[in-house]
Amino acid sequence: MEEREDKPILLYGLFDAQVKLTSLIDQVRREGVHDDAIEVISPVPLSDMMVVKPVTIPLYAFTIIAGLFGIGVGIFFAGGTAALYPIRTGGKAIVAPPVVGIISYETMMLLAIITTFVAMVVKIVFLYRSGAQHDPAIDEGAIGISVRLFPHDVRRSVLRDILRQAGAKEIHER
Amino acid sequence: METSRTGWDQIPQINRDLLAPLQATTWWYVILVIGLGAGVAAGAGAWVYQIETGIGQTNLHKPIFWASYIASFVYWIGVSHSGTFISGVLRLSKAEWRRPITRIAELMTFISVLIATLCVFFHLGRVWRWYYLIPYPNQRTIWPDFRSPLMWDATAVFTYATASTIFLYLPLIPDFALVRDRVSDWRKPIYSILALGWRGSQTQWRALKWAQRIITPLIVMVMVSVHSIVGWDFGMALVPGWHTSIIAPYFVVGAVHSGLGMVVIAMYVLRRTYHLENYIRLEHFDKMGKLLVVTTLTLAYLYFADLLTTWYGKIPAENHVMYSMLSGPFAPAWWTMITMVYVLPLFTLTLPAFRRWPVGVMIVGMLINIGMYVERMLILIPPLVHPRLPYEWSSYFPSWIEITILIGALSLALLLYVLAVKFVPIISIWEEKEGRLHGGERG
Amino acid sequence: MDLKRRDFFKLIGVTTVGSALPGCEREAHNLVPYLLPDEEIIPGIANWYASYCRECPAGCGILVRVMEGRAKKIEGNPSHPLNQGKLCARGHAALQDLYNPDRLRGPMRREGPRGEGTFRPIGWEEAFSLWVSQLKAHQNRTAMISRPVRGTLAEIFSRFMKAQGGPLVLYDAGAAVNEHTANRANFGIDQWPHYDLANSTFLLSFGTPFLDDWLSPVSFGAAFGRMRQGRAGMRGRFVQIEPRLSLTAASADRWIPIRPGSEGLLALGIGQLILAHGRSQVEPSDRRKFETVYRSHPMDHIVQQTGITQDEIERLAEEFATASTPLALGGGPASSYTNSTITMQLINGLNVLVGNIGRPGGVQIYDGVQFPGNDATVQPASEQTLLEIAQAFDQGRYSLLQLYQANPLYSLPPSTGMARLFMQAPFIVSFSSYLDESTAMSDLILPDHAPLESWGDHPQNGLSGNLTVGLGQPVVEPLYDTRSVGDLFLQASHHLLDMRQDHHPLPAHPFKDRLQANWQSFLADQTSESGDTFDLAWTCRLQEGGWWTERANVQSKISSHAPSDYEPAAFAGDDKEYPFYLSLFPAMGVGRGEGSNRPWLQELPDTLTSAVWGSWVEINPKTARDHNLRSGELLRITSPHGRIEVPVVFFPGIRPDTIALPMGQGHWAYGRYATGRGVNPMSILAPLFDTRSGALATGATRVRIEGTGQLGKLALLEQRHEDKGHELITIGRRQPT
Amino acid sequence: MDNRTHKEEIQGTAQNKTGSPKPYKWELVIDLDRCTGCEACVVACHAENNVRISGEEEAAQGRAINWIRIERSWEGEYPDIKATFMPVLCQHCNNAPCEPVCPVYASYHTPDGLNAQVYNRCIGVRYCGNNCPYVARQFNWFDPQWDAPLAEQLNPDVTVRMNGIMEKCTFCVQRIRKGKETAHQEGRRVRDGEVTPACVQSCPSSALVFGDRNDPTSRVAKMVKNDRRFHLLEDLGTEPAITYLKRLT
Amino acid sequence: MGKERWTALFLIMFTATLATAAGLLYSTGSADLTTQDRQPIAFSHQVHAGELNISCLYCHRYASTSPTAAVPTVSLCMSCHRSMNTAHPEVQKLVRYWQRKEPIPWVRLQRLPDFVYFTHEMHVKGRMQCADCHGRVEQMHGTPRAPTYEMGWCLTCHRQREASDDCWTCHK
Repeated sequence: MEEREDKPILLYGLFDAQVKLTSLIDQVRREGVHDDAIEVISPVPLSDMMVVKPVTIPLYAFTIIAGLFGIGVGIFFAGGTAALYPIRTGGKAIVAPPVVGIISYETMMLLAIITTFVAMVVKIVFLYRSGAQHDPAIDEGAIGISVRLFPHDVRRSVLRDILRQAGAKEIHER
Repeated sequence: METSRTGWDQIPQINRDLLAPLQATTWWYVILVIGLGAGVAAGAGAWVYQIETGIGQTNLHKPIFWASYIASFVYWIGVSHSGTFISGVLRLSKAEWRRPITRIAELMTFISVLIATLCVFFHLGRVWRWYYLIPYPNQRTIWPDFRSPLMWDATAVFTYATASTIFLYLPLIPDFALVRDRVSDWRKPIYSILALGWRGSQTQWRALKWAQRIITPLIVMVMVSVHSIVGWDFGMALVPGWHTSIIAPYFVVGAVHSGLGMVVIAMYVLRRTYHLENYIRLEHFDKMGKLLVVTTLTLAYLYFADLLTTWYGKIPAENHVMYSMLSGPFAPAWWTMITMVYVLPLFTLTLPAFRRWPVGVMIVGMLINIGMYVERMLILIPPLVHPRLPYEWSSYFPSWIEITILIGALSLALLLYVLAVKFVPIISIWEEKEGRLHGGERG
Repeated sequence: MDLKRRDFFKLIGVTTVGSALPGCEREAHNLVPYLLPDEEIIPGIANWYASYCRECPAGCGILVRVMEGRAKKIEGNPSHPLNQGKLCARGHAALQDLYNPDRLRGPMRREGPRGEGTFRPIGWEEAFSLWVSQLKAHQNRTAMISRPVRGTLAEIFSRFMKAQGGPLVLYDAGAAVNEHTANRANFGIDQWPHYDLANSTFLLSFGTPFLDDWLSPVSFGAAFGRMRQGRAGMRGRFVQIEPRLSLTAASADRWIPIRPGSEGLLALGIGQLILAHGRSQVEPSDRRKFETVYRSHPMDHIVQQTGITQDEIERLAEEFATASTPLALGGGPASSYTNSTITMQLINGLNVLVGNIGRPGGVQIYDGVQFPGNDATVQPASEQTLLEIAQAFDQGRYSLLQLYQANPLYSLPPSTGMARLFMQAPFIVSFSSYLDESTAMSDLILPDHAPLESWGDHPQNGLSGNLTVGLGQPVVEPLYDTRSVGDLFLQASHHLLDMRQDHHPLPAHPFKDRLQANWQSFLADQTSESGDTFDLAWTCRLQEGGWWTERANVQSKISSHAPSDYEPAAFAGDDKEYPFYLSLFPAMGVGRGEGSNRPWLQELPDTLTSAVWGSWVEINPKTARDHNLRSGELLRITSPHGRIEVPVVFFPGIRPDTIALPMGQGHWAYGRYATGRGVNPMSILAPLFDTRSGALATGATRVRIEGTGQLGKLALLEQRHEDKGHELITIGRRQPT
Repeated sequence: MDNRTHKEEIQGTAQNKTGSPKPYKWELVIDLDRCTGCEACVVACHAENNVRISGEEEAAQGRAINWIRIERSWEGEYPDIKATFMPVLCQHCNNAPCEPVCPVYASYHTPDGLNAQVYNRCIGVRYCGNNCPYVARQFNWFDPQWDAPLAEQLNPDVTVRMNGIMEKCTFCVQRIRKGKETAHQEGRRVRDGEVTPACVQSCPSSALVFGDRNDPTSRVAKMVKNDRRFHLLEDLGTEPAITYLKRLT
Repeated sequence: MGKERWTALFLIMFTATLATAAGLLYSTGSADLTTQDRQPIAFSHQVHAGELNISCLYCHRYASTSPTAAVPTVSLCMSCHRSMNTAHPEVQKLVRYWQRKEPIPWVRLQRLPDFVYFTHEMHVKGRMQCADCHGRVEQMHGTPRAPTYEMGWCLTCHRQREASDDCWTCHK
């Protein structure tokens, strides 16, 4: 396959479950590869995730903002619409605080949950480009490690060796 | 600092076991689907007939304006609490044993919310005008009245339905990816869309975990609010027997009660059908049994508090309602309900041996559900047939149209579940793995 | 431009009938303009026409709301003294007479054997000539049975029948014949007096259903309201004496369940005590006559017969005699036995004894209005008279029977053999608007207009404190190809002129002209109208819906005769074999069957039982328990003359030895709403009549009962099964402000 | 013309130059000592308001529609037994329990103090029916039927209710509307007794009296002060617009 | 690449569907505009109200006194057309109706559902012009419905003029 200068390639190694992840990652780091270029792929969320520096994901921020917005929506529904066309029913106040409370509680939850979900989806869909490799073998109980480099990178062969020494069952690039 | 990864060799075995249902289709499965389909068709036919000719096809009459449809709505909403309770609350409390049954419960939640909503539509007098309930800008410049508990209900149920769908979907993503890589036929594209290009990279895992951690407490809060509001539909009314403040917590607990019962049934059936003895183990029935004892006691406590208040207060209107159940025309139904919902569960599930007998637990689950359905009917009918003006007292029993429609709804619920079993792994595969591999030191 | 307005009313009808339902916008897609501008009609604006109600003989004044040629609503005429703007259920339902789907659309002739009820529509020419030929053929052998008519129509009928040579019988099952006969005997009057309820302080009513259907329930209702709450600080007391707690009794302060048939004795006892205590107001000359009657039976006999304790009777006598303005009324059940006329006389006697004849709050008698067709010749007849007619047909003395809106075949018990008349009469002509039982037996049907489509007048003296003559005008164009019976008779008499040398002939003008002429001569005599030209006066009368006096002049001196001797009531059936009394009452709205083809009246719940659309039997819960009957169970009721099965209703307000049934159902003809619904209790009655007036004694048949075990078909609006919850209705009181 | 007068021009009801600034408050007084249970009101109501004819089967199911009904209750035991009547219709409560529970504003309170039902807005959730302690609300279980030509009688001022709709007594709002229009054109307030619902208009014993509570001279305003007065289920605090008068014996 | 295009397409269609649905929902319940102006006689308001400049109330004479404005009676039409413009084929149609003594089955265009109470009287007396609701008919050849007579439309005007916006003012 022809390689273009600008397009990074993935150096990918497939290991069995017993691979010493931490030491392996450290070796790779020592070669000066930045954490962002390293990705570990596993069938389950690994208990030792901290092997690669965690990219902080501020999902709760979305949640909180959406929640606040939801409260606004609730206030509009329960209070605003009633005030738009004031109609008296059962001697109750046109804008009844308890009702506003209940409705905005629900709308808050609704928007909070939806937004969190959407945010998560966006991440899942677009963040695997940080270097993950799609490999069905993983789900059979293997662990994959992929390193992102540029084709002309001199460390290419070095890293291959590191992976091989770590006991990679197979190694390939794309 | 290196954690040794034990038990990874089980992974292929787990995959094989839990993906089996999606691959093999037996002849009785087809028959079951056809049978349920027929049930659904019958119900649909009856509903169309009711819409064409008029809501009078039911046995409703003045002053019983609500009956079987609303009772079923309440009941299904109740069942839907299973999922959120088990996977939600147990997730929060990091109860490891939940892992094999969360999916079963969440699926149930998702489906029964749909059915519940359907029941409301059965009930509407002019169902073709249902969109008056939607708050949207329209040329009439008039909005729905949010002061009505029914609007609280609409909002809450919509929220709950959306949330529980999401809640079902979240842990499905990795499993969808798993399936995607193992099917080659027409299903592949569907799975690959649903899998959202899941690779299993740490970033993705982290995102998923995050989302779950945030959403789980939220959905538990929604769950509580939803059934409280369903309870308030009654509590807000002046009808003697409904107008009580305890009704909200009572409904919530009742919901969980019937929900758990339903989950037990599903657990047993799936276990038997797909030989999941290694996954849904006796300890699960044991744990569920214990939970059921807890809900039984709580429910009994609340119900007693309610009856006690009525009995001591001696307010005539409410007394007539209560005694019509204790000794009046509704006594048979009431005592059946008491036996099925309170007595039997207590006397069986408190025995450790019994809890480890799946069939028994399953049967108790069934009794509880039948009992709870009767209980929903008893919450509606006796108060409605005893209005404050005795001249208007009456009686009620559902008509064949009502019964057919409701059976149709039930078959639809089962059908959807049966189909779902073919489509999603009925046990959350990755969570199961996670549980086994890390010996559950992390939730 | 003689364009039948109804033609394009029909067209409009097309546009308005498919009445739009909200949600499904089914609506008129064409709008059709009037061809001619009709000054009376402005689209969308209601016209009100004054008329009088012809649903019962009382003749209340009504206003009819008409929009675009359709009668929409009937309301009481506020200026009419009888009903003062009020109207009863039956009055309202007159609209469903006008728009009844089962009304006859035009003249018809019988086809096939009589009684099969198959008819062929024919043209008016054929129908009319056929009728006239029959009249000619049966000259002097014609009899006519009609509902009680008054005024011009009555005049025409009576003169026509005089000329034709045959009796005119005005028959109405509800016409209180006994009361009438008694009044004639006591006061020598042929009209109703004015019973001044409003101003009486103590009303002693022997079963009089004046709030159900007696004479004029509306005017009595209004009077009752005033008697109870109309006078500041004065609330008249009211005691009702009858075996069954009727709707009227429900409004009473006290209900006394007396043994059926002994009402007269009670009156006698009370009179006896009044005389004994020297409280009677009659002159010494008359007193002897009274004493002979009222002392004829010893008190213990009375107590034993009536089943009422002596001190109860004494209390009643005390209250009655000491009240400032007492009033005694008799009717209903008290007037349904073989001795009822006598009972009524004894009750009238009570009024005489306390001297409240001609007094406010008492019985007031007026000089009658001098109006054509308002004389003694048009008084309602008894069932016995009908049977005499029937006999005459048997003997071949009569051969042509004319029916006008009377239905004797239904309202007389089969045991009287009334059916024979309809089987044997060579030719029967009916002018009714419905195919009721009697009309179904006729050979020729010449349907009359509905009352709301036709002219009429209604002189009425008594009942209210004024003399009234109601005037009715057509408020809508005739819907169908019917003809005013008045026109027909005038026309016919014209055709028959040749053979009527001996009588002054009736002119062949249309009925309306005849009526107008009568009014012209009538108004000419009235001082109130003097000075006005007739046209002006006529227009005013039309607008007001009739003529009436401010206040009638009460006959001060009335020769009131003492009642004749007492006789006990006779019953059919031996009391061992038939242990129960049978008490029949006209059903709410449906009445004695006239109203049973009006959906509104069928669906009008009987206030006491809440029953609709059917028949039931009222039975004391205790009796029911003794016979272990369930509520709603079919009860087999057997009399010496037949058997019926009716669903049971537990009725705490009835003597344990009496059962009560509503009349008015069990039609076998009379349209879709009436036919085959419920049972007609007449079918088990014995042919017993009042010994003096010849009125059918509906209460004189004894019965036995047995449960059948299966449930009957009965719709009750009150669906409560448990007998609980009475304490729920509490009357809260706030401090007077 | 300035807005104020124009407002009056069109509204013409309450803010009327001649009348008091108060809006109307329609109320009904029922004198139980006068009521004879003759049910003239029931038929009058059917005739005025196009109330459907339910028929025997419907009635047997408890579906007969009566906007006004006469409730009979027995007191005592034979022979000392009394039957008492209570005409029950929509009480047009000031704090109507049926109003706020309607999700679509089909049931609401008019400025005139009427408890209104907007038929075309109703979707038939029937919550209002449950929540009416007086069981005054009636439901159309099927489409109404009138055998031709009975439909000719239908009142054009009142719409016909289709199946699936809640209906009830309106105090004959169509008459009130007409009355207010006439009054407005003559620039005055509606006179006492000028507007009467069909039931009131027909009642032979004048047990029913209707009028504007806010007009101190009206009969109603006077009668509600009567010391025989009470409200139905008064302790519920629904503040009915119907006052009953009964002499306690 | 292709994948993105599909996504885009999907998004577009999705939004389109949403928009349509919203639009339909918004307008539900508004009076229908379907009825075509197919009258038995090609009557032209333009001629009568426009060129001849006859006042609306001359033909629709009850508008100021009754809830319904009413179409003129055939005799009213004839009162002019007995003599005027009798040669015109459409007028001859009218004459034929008159001779057959048949009312003219005009197709109804200005239609409100049965559950709406509307009275011309109050609006005309409320100093509104016919054109305010019916449009400038003197410029219309046939008589299309000027506005849709939907609830929002009525309410807007009522609010502008501070008329009552109580439901029972217009709903019966």
